[in-house]
Amino acid sequence: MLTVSAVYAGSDMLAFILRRLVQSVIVMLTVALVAFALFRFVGDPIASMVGQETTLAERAEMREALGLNDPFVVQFAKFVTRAATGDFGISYRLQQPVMELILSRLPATLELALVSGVAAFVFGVGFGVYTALNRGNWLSGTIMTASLIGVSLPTFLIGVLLIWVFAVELQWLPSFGRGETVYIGNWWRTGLLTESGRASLILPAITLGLYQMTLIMRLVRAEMLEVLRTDYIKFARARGLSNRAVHFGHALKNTLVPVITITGLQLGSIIAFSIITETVFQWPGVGALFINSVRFVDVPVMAAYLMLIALVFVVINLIVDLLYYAVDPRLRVDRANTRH
Amino acid sequence: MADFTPGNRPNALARAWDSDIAWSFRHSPLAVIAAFVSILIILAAVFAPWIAPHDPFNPASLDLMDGFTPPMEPNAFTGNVYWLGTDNQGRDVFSTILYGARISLFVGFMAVLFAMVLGITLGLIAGYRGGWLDSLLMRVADVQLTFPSILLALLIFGVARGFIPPAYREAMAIWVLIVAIGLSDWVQYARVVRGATMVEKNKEYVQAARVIGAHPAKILIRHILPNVMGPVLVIATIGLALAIIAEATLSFLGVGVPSTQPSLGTLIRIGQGFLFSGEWWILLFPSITLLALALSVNLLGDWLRDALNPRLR
Amino acid sequence: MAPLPNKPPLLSVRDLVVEFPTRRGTLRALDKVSFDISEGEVLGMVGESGAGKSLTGAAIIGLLEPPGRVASGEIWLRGERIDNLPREKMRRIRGRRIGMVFQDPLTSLNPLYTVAEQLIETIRTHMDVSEKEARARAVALLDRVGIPAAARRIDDYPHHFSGGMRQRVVIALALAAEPELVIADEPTTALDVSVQAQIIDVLKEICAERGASVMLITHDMGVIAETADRVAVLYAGRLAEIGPVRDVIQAAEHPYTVGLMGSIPTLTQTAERLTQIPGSMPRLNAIAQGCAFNPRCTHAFERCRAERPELIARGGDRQVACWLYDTEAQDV
Amino acid sequence: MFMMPNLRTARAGLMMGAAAAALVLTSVTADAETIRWARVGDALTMDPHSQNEGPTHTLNHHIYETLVGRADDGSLTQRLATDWGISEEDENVWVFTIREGVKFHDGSDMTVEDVVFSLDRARTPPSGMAALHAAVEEVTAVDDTTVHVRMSGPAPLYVQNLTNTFIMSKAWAEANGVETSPNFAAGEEAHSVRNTNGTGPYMLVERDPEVRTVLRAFEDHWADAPEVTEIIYTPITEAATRVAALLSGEVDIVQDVPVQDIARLEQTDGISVVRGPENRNIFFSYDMTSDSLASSNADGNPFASPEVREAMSLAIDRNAIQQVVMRGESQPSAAPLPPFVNGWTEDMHAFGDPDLARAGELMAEAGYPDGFSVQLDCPNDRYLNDESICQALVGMLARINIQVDLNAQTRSLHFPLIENWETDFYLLGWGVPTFDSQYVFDFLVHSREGSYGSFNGSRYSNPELDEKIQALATMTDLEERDALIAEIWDEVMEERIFLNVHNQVLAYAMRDGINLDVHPENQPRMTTVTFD
Repeated sequence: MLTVSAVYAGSDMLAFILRRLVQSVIVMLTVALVAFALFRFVGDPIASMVGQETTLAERAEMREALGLNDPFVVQFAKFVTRAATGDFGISYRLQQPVMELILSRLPATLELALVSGVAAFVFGVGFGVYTALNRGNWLSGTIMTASLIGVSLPTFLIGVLLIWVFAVELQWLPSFGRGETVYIGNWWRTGLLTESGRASLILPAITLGLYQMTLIMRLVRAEMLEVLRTDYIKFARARGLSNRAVHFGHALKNTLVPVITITGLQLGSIIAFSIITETVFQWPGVGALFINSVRFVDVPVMAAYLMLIALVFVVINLIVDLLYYAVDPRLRVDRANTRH
Repeated sequence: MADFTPGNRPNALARAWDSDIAWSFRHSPLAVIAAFVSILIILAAVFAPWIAPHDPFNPASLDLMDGFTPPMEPNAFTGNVYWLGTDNQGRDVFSTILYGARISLFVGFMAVLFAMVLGITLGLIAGYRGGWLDSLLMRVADVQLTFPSILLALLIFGVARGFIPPAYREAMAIWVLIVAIGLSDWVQYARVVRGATMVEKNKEYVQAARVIGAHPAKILIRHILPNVMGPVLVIATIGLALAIIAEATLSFLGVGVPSTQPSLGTLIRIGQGFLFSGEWWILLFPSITLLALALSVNLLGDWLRDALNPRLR
Repeated sequence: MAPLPNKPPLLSVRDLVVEFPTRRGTLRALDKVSFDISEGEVLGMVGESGAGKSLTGAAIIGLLEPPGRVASGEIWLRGERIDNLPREKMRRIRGRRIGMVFQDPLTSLNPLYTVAEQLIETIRTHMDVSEKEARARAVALLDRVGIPAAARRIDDYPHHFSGGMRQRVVIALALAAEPELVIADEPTTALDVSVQAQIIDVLKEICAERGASVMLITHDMGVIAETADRVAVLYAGRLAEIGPVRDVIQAAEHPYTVGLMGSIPTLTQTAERLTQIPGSMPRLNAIAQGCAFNPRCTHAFERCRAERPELIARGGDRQVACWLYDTEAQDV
Repeated sequence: MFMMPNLRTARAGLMMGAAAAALVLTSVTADAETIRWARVGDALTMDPHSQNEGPTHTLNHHIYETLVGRADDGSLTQRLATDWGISEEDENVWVFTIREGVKFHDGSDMTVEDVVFSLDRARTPPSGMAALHAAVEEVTAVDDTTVHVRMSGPAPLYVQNLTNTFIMSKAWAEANGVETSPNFAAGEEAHSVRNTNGTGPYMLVERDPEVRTVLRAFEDHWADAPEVTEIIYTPITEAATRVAALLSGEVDIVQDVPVQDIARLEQTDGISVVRGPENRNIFFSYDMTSDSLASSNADGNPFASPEVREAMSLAIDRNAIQQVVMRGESQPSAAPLPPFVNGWTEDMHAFGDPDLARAGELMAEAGYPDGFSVQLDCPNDRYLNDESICQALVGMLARINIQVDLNAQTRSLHFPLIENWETDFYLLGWGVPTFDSQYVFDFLVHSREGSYGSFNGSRYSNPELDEKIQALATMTDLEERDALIAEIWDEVMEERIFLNVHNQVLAYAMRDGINLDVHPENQPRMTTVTFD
């Protein structure tokens, strides 16, 4: 799509990207600020860091040494200046550099999110298109109803039930962890290349992807039904285009324009939602790291995690916007108009 | 139906009964069943104090020794029999489900309403006005989305802790929950409404309305809103179930309504701990209720969407 | 303009009945409609909104929206029956042998594809030509329908074109595979008055050039008068009158047509409603017994309320469905 | 949702599942000496002195060793010290005889210099162990096998503080820049956080915090080789997942078994459960001294009234809590200390049936015939079924018209409330690592001043009692000291500072064929595992 029109839209696009980058920095700063503000409400890190014998005076000293007594602005400024250089300090809990900790856990989360995201998208679009094209037949009715079960039970329960059935009763799939992992390069540890790694991925990916799949599917179906009623689809039929061309060439593409926005955003929420899935399946990703950090009030890890999530979202948003821009030519004009 | 006696009211009733929506409803067995189930649950929840054989929210009425009574079997210590058994605190599971559904439904409806009103308003404004206001609102949405809803709930709970005096905390917990869930959900509505508004506002009829000097608010409500109600309805139906389930998830993470006054989600969280220990009824009955409720609300939503959209009929 | 006796007409519609099953029983949207279109002929089809003009077009091209269906009757295209063809065969007729132009050029084009993509796709669906060749044809076609700088503009998206230009693109698309018959369903209604005439001209010219017949659906008698060879008047799903356009306009026979002719708009005003005839066209579920027009007809008599009039040949290729002209009965 | 396109995945899943099951099976049969050990949380660090925290010590006990050990009955055992006692010349000096022929994992010999270095390191901030060694003035090596620890005064129980203080290599620490224990504020990771060099029976092979830690038997260890040659340690946070992993055969030992699952696991073929008392008691306490309560609607402070406190003790049904909430897995007790601990008596432990009538009378006598409301603060992720215990109490107190609002939250929000005196009524569990009552008095009974009373959330303050508590620290005549402890307990019980619920009972679940006993401090040693 980005062929001829991209050339003369190029300069427009560059300005657009630049503007988004500036906005992204502001977003990141805001997230940092809000995150910092809320840490004061999560609890007292010292309580988790010391044994019961530690005296109140010693606790106060530690608080001072960690800079927890500094004014909010000072803490925030310190954090931002260090974070800008990639230094998020050291975890209160695991005493490792936060950046290293997060980088070592990130591949697990990304693999899980990506696999379940792709699965959710593929099945979601597939089922959505099928049920839209075959309205009224029993199979699409069944799919529509069954898919609702995915959004009618809490994620944690679905996870536990899957473990119960597939790990405990049937003993087909592992109940926790990532299985065997191997390194790709220096730090990317993958479970995708080993048998047990892939087996371990199945249940968490289903748990995480089920909800997203249902949402995408229903959205695709609704959008597709709308699109199928449009004049241009009627006109395409009237021109004798094959069903295949009409459904998949014309209708699907138009359906996907709004779906892309939602799906892109869903990818982000998959990463956020992985907190629950990772906890249930003891998946060693950043989500589990984060929730453990919340329990222990490991402020540096929490801060870094939030910044990471913010970054992921900003990037996803940018990509979604660019995709939108690429897919829907109407918006290109729109953008150009708003600029003047 | 013709056999309604004449007069104003019955006529209105007859017209309603005879309307397209009612007709399509009567001819969709799934919608009828879904409506029946959801109305049953909603009524049971609303009238819980009159229906429930026990008041599980009154701690003084509980006997701990009644705990873990299986359904329809006498308790080993007290000899009491409960239809659906009791939980770990000796609460009658049936009564607790009724009272719990009450809380869940309230949280769900209010949260969806909150998210919807907020999301649609901001989405319309952002899409229609465009420019810096749009940028600002969408950046706020980005920031909002960046925050996992779980964390947002923690923040709101934390802030609430700071502001609400201890004596009112328990009573306020539910409102805090509503705001937390609602706030984490509005962006979806806003994004969809904004997208549709941006496309719609360039259409001739809107331009025309603008030219003849119609008030922007009027244009938005009269022309654009109906066009976005389809996708909004999709989000809202899932949103209601989602809100009820989000409440359960928050309870899983230890934030939510107090466990002395459990919601459906809290019951499931509690019951989940007994999955391997044999007390299946503590998990099963609340889960079935939640499943039935969420499923039927969603199915109703599905049907309503199709029925409201004449082009899809 | 009369068809050669031994050669079948290009399109022949016989006793076409289109029904919509609804919860209040089956609605008959087209009731025994019969007409022919000869080769190279422009047939205008007029009537009020809801009279069944568009449905006739949709039924011919096989794109009735469910639950609408052809209940009985036959449609023949050049001696071949097409109303009962398998889906795939019917699809090959669409675009290739029967083209269609819709009312609203703004929504008829897929906004996500360039004009070139949509044209080339259509051409290559029906003709075994290379991409390059298809593109050349597409450019020529655009040029022919009057798009300036067609070679450059072909790669633009629909929204880059004005409404009139878009309708030209739609016409180009409808004619891309060189169909024998073009059904134009109110092709100018959504357009500025200033460009309506141009569009009709383009349509008429290009069809004449290629020898394609046209079924021009409109409620605008003015357009019919200028464009059509013959005209068919629909009322409540029934054919009221059909005949050469000049005859019908100058000497309408059916009381409804008479009223309709009185409503031909002048240059300064367009009229959607037939102010000359009191009342309005009945809803499909409330069609009067006998002649559908009898409740509004000033000439209605007993028989009109009891018996439905069939088309009565009036000579000179004219037919009218009105008891006033039932000569046999008068003879009795 | 499982339709056509999905079938392929499902089948692939099946195949992978079968392969995974095969994998599990082979790893079980191939190397029977490997123990896969799961518990709720991971050790926070491998540094031997940085954190004074249970799970951290538990894992480190396999890699590092202490001078003295703790037997399952709570008594002290030899470990790196073969003998210890208070010096006959100077009652302020503890004398330790250090074991000979001990090697570090890097092959170097352990010397008294390492012991001196380790004790010094442990007592120097920011070490988490410093508080336990606060009374130490100087540690010196007297000869190749003897170490003297000079105290600031007589410290008859100091040796009890040494059961979690590990000995590390001085040379290794110096070579790796970890002469002092890691500092949170330092901003970089210390070498000792993920690397070890101890004398313990196992060497650290792989350390992936919160994911997997692998230990292998140290061949040059001074003691007999353990039957378990490899340990794979996996934290699994979720209770259900942990139990599932045991049921599915993916782990061999689960240390933190949810109480409700114990009975079911015992009945499961191929799984056995061992249980034993833990050195930890669970109790409620309340603000007894403030003029009024922030969360209460009552005039004045009802908890200040002895009658109210007595009424509450008559309202609580400990047996019901044990039977229902704890599924029989606890020791109901009125004594606010575990039975292991010096000073525990049967009298303190005993309690009668609840007497609601009498409790009601007492409430009326106290001036609260219609009761009052109050908020109960409770952790929900710290002790066994902590929130359920609190919930049960809410019901029990409701019967004497005390309306309790339950505020259950995570530990990092709960404990600061006690520390900052922001709670009127709370649940707390207390372990006594020194196995002596003094530890309880120091932290929970003594007025809050200096290092005393940091968990005294009752705000109870009794100068006379404070004096007695301080005296305990330096008393060397143990009989006399025990008498004083009894005296203090009498006062504490009389005042009803604590409303004790029970002592926790620990349960470990494991595959059949594995034998492991419950450790009172919840620090199981894989060296003690035997196989059938």
